[in-house]
Amino acid sequence: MPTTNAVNGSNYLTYQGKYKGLLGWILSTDHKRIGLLYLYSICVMFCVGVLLGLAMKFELLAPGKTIMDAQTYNATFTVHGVIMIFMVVIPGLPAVFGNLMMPIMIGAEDVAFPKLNLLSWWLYVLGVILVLCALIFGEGTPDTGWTFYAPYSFKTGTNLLPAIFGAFVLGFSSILTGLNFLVTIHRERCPGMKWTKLPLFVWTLYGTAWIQLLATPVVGITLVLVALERLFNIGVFDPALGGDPILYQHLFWIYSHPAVYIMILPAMGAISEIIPTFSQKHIFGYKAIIASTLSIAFVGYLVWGHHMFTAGMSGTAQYYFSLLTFIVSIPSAIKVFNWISTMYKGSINIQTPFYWAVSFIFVFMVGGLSGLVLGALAADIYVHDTAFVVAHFHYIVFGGTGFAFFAAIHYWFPKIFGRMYDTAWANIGWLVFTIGFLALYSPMFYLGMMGMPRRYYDYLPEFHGGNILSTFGSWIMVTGFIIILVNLIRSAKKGEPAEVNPWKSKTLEWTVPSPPPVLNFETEPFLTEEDGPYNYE
Amino acid sequence: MEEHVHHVEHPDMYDPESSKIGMWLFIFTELLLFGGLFLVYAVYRYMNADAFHLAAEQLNTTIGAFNTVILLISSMTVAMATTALQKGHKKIAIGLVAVTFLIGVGFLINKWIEWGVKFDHGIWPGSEHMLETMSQGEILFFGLYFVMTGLHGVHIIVGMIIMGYAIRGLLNGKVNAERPSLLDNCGLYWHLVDLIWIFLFPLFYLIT
Amino acid sequence: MDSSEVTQASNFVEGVDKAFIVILGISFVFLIGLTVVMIYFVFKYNKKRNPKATQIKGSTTLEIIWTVVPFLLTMVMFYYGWAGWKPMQKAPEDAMEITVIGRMWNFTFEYENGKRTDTLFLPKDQAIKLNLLAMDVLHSLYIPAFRVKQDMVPGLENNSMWFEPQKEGVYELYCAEYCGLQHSYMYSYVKVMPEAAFTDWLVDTTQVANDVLESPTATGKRIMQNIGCFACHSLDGSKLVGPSFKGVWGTERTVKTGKEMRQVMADEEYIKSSIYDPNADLVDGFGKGLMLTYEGQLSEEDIGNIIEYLKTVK
Amino acid sequence: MSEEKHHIVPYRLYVIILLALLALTFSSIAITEIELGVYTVAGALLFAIIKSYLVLTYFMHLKYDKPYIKIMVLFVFAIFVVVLVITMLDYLYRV
Ligand code: HEA
Ligand code: HEA
Ligand code: HEC
Ligand code: CUA
Ligand SMILES: [Cu+2]
Repeated sequence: MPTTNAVNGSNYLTYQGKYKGLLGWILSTDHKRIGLLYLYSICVMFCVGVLLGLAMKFELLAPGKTIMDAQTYNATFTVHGVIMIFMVVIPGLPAVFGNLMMPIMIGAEDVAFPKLNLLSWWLYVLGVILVLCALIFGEGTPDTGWTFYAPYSFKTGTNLLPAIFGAFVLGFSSILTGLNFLVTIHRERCPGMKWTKLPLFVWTLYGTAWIQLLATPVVGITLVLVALERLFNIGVFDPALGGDPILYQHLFWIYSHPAVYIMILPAMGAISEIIPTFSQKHIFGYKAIIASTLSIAFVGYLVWGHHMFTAGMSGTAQYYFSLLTFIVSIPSAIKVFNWISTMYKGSINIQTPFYWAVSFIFVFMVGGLSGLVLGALAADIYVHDTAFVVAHFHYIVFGGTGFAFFAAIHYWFPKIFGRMYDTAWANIGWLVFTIGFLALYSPMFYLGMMGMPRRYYDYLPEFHGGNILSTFGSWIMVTGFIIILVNLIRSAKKGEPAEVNPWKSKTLEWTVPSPPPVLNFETEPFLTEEDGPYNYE
Repeated sequence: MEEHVHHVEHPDMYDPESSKIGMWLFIFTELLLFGGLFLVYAVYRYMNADAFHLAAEQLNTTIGAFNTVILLISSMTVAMATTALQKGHKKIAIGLVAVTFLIGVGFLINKWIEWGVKFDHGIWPGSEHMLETMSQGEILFFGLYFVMTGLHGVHIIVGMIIMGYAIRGLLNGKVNAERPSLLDNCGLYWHLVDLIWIFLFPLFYLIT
Repeated sequence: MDSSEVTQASNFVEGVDKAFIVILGISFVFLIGLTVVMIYFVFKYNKKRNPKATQIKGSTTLEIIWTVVPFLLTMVMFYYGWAGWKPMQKAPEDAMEITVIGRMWNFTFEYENGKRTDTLFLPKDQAIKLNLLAMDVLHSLYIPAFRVKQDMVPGLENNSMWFEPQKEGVYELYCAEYCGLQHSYMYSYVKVMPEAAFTDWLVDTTQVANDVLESPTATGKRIMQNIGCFACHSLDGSKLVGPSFKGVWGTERTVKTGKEMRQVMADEEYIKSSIYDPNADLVDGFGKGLMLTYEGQLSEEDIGNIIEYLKTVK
Repeated sequence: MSEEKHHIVPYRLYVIILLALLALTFSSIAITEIELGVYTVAGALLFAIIKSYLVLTYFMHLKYDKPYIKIMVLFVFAIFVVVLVITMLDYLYRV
């Protein structure tokens, strides 16, 4: 096992390939470089999304007009939703950490199709540019919400086509990443890396990749149909020509519900790596966690209708969708129980990633349990399309995926950059961020239960109190975010050189130098019978 | 800067199994892409059974059947090309792929004529003729007809482009009995196109 | 939700609130329990107190327990969700029917005797069935106090919802499905009155009689207010979704007919066709398909009054 | 990676499959000429399913591939059918 730190030697960050400088990055087929490209581009988009979120909260500080008019507000939440969903959390963990770490974790030197991998990133960039075009050119920023519901989506006079096309291209990028990962996991494992020895993060990527592959094309074709509807009036979703707007919602959610599991599964995988490492203990119920991953991926296909309980579906369909929704929550519960049991009798080393992991479990529980409220028919009729839903999905998308993202970046940071961050600042950032988070989204549960609809530019005075608290929360949280970001950026350049295995983990990525060399391993690794990702002493 | 000029070329990673699974996975996404459209078709057919019935009668079953037949033949020829390559008969393989390509051209010409006739009758997406004389169900039928056969046509074109690459590979020897993946995948893709047509044909032309 | 504020405003409140209480109750038990256990573990098995971990790989018994128990609990939740929702499905035969028309961005309520309002008036303790019609895009009728919500889908037949108001008072009514620019202003009120007072109100035609005596200008303005023209058209020259009415009358308008641009005089004929067939002549700079025909909703006479009013908007 | 030798499919088999496919095509045209009401759809689809089975197993070589690819293909078709059925739960039961 190499013990050297490679910050000053040759590694994937410094090597000189066919091209120099920036080109050496944007044309590199090295999975780690592509992972970093994703990290940077996603972070940029993420900051844009955050600014839009803050602007919305600012607008909602008081009833009536605060800083923007209604049209701008509608455009703002649309763009905020599109950016956050399609450009940040869907590619988030798989494209960033999947690319950076997965091949090393399975003992491969790269993904199965490195060129395709680069193409995926380029498509991502192309998709982003197309969506940005929709913002800047044409008759105004799209204002349909990220759901593009028909018939409004072909009635609105705003410049929707580039946004739709952009979302389509982003989907294609996501499909290709999924395809690449599936083949990699099937074919590139090193000798001895049996399916039952795969790290759980890799298993979740596997489940995610299947969803990406099988669900994304459905939304692709749906968006194409909306575009054709706008261009040629083919009538498929236009009630005036016999189309059924509810069918649009079916197709949209057939993708978008599984998509929420694209967002959360890799997050769960990252947490399943971090908890054993910092507990220095074998993960509790390895096979149960795998089974729950696969069943989330599968049952997740069958519950999309819970977004449509008030849409005018048949009662029979509502009944089944509600039932299945409850069933899909069981595997998530299993995971939570196993994580907590892993801590039992461990030897817990409390470090920044572990703080994030523990707070992840908490916010994920709140988000998930509020999902159960939404899954129940009577309760959803009442709170559907209110601030309650907004609270649910921020808790789980951003609380879940976002917290796991931060856990993961603090966990793998020393490996990725070969340097260590300042732990004290990282912990302060975490604390401020978490407090801000709770203050920002908890009031929305209350507002929703009082009946405040979502996507409301203006609200009645009775909702004022909750909104003020929520807006203050957003400011606290952004403070925390800035602390974290500054700390990480500074440390990536100037931090102390990191050890090869600072957390004493057992997975393969911690056996290679930090940062890893170009082809990852000097000699092809192999696993003996006793080796395993969680076999601690 | 000796250090940095480390050789980073990836070693030759040719793995036929990988590219085969890769192709299958891609086919799965294509199936679900069309799957979405079949779903739309199923729903609207259920809601407008009679109108679909009426509208389908306006399609020319003979042209449809002819296209089915030639597409099936082309599927066979491209499959045979694989056998030919495995047996080492490179020339036959090239010939068979070329025949497949030509059949693809034939299919498109047929489709073009068929669409042309529809256009002459004033039937195209959003046309006035349709809006004025047709019921909602018929409008939906033709909307779907144009979208689905159109998308299928796009896939034919993509398949032919891949065939072009396969022929080039065969000619310059990059595709050979040891490395047949490109030809195999080209075949797989073409069969997918065939598979979809197998369902489109009865759904649009036969159910009258 | 706060029970003191909106107690039993309709027959569904009890079922819905029970579902909430059951689910939230179970959820809080788990949330608090698991959080406490987790924090306890983090302290108890801290590296300092417990330098050496004990390796435990799992336990099949535990896995089964924590699969089966949450499963049963979720089935309980499902049951209460279902039980609260079931009665919403079918309106009783004797329900009083009211037609609700939703359009960008207001509601119109039409009673069985043809009376139209923009506020929903209801008798107490009488089953009400609302038939939902959407003219343009999706809307959703939401009355929080009654715990009901149903999307209004253009083109969807037999779309309705029902409930029985059980408490007098004035409640809010919102559009809950995003429908464009003024979505957040698409709200109104429900007024629940005693049976007798409602009947008086319903048959009261004095208001209508008064209208006839009113000047056409005032009538025109009232019609436009009730049917919601001002959601898109301003009176002060500012551009909303549609062009402002200020100074329209009697001026040259640049419109697009098909693909052709032409000039038309805003006379009676033009205004009428703008209302009955808005997309035939598109005013330059405005989108197609936003304004929809009011044929069948506004009579020739109504339009005459509107024109009289528009003449005064200078 | 272990070198698995590809199974070479004889030309003759392909011809037989093609003939079967053509026969199925013509019979599906023939049965739809007869008025069978709802069964027309079912019949035509049944023929299509048999045809696609032939294409998948022989033309696409599934017969000679490792079992996991077959499982994947089955799984994908199954998912699609399930999604279709669930969607129809809405439309079949609308009032
Ligand atoms: C990461 C994304 C993510 C995840 C993982 C989830 C997970 C879940 N979601 Fe959520 N959801 C969204 C993202 C997500 N959701 C988004 C973005 C929307 C809104 C979209 C829009 O309209 O714009 C939404 C909307 C949404 C709705 C529609 C609401 C409406 O519009 O009316 C519903 C309804 O059923 C729902 C339910 C659920 C359920 C039951 C889960 C379950 O999977 C949760 C499972 C987790 C737990 C149950 C917690 C952990 C377990 C325990 C603590 C043990 C105890 C448990 C038991 C006793 C069961 N979600
Ligand atoms: C990941 C998804 C995500 C994230 C992170 C956020 C972040 C924020 N959102 Fe959200 N939001 C959505 C997804 C998200 N949102 C969606 C899908 C909608 C629905 C749109 C629609 O209705 O169509 C919505 C709608 C929405 C509304 C409702 C609009 C309405 O209905 O009227 C509001 C209101 O204030 C709001 C506020 C905010 C704020 C203040 C922030 C933030 O600015 C808070 C500040 C955040 C930080 C300081 C850092 C967080 C860090 C991470 C998440 C980790 C980074 C991860 C990676 C790089 C992968 N958002
Ligand atoms: C959903 C928004 C909307 C509503 C509601 C609406 N309109 Fe319009 N209206 C428009 C738009 C957009 C245009 C410009 C495009 C066009 O001519 O169709 C327009 C154009 C007009 C014109 C032509 C104006 C000109 O400048 O030449 C008249 C007159 C008019 N509307 C009257 C009405 C009346 C009367 C009502 C109510 C009964 C009404 N509108 C309701 C959106 C609306
Ligand atoms: Cu109407 Cu929102
Ligand atoms: Cu969902």
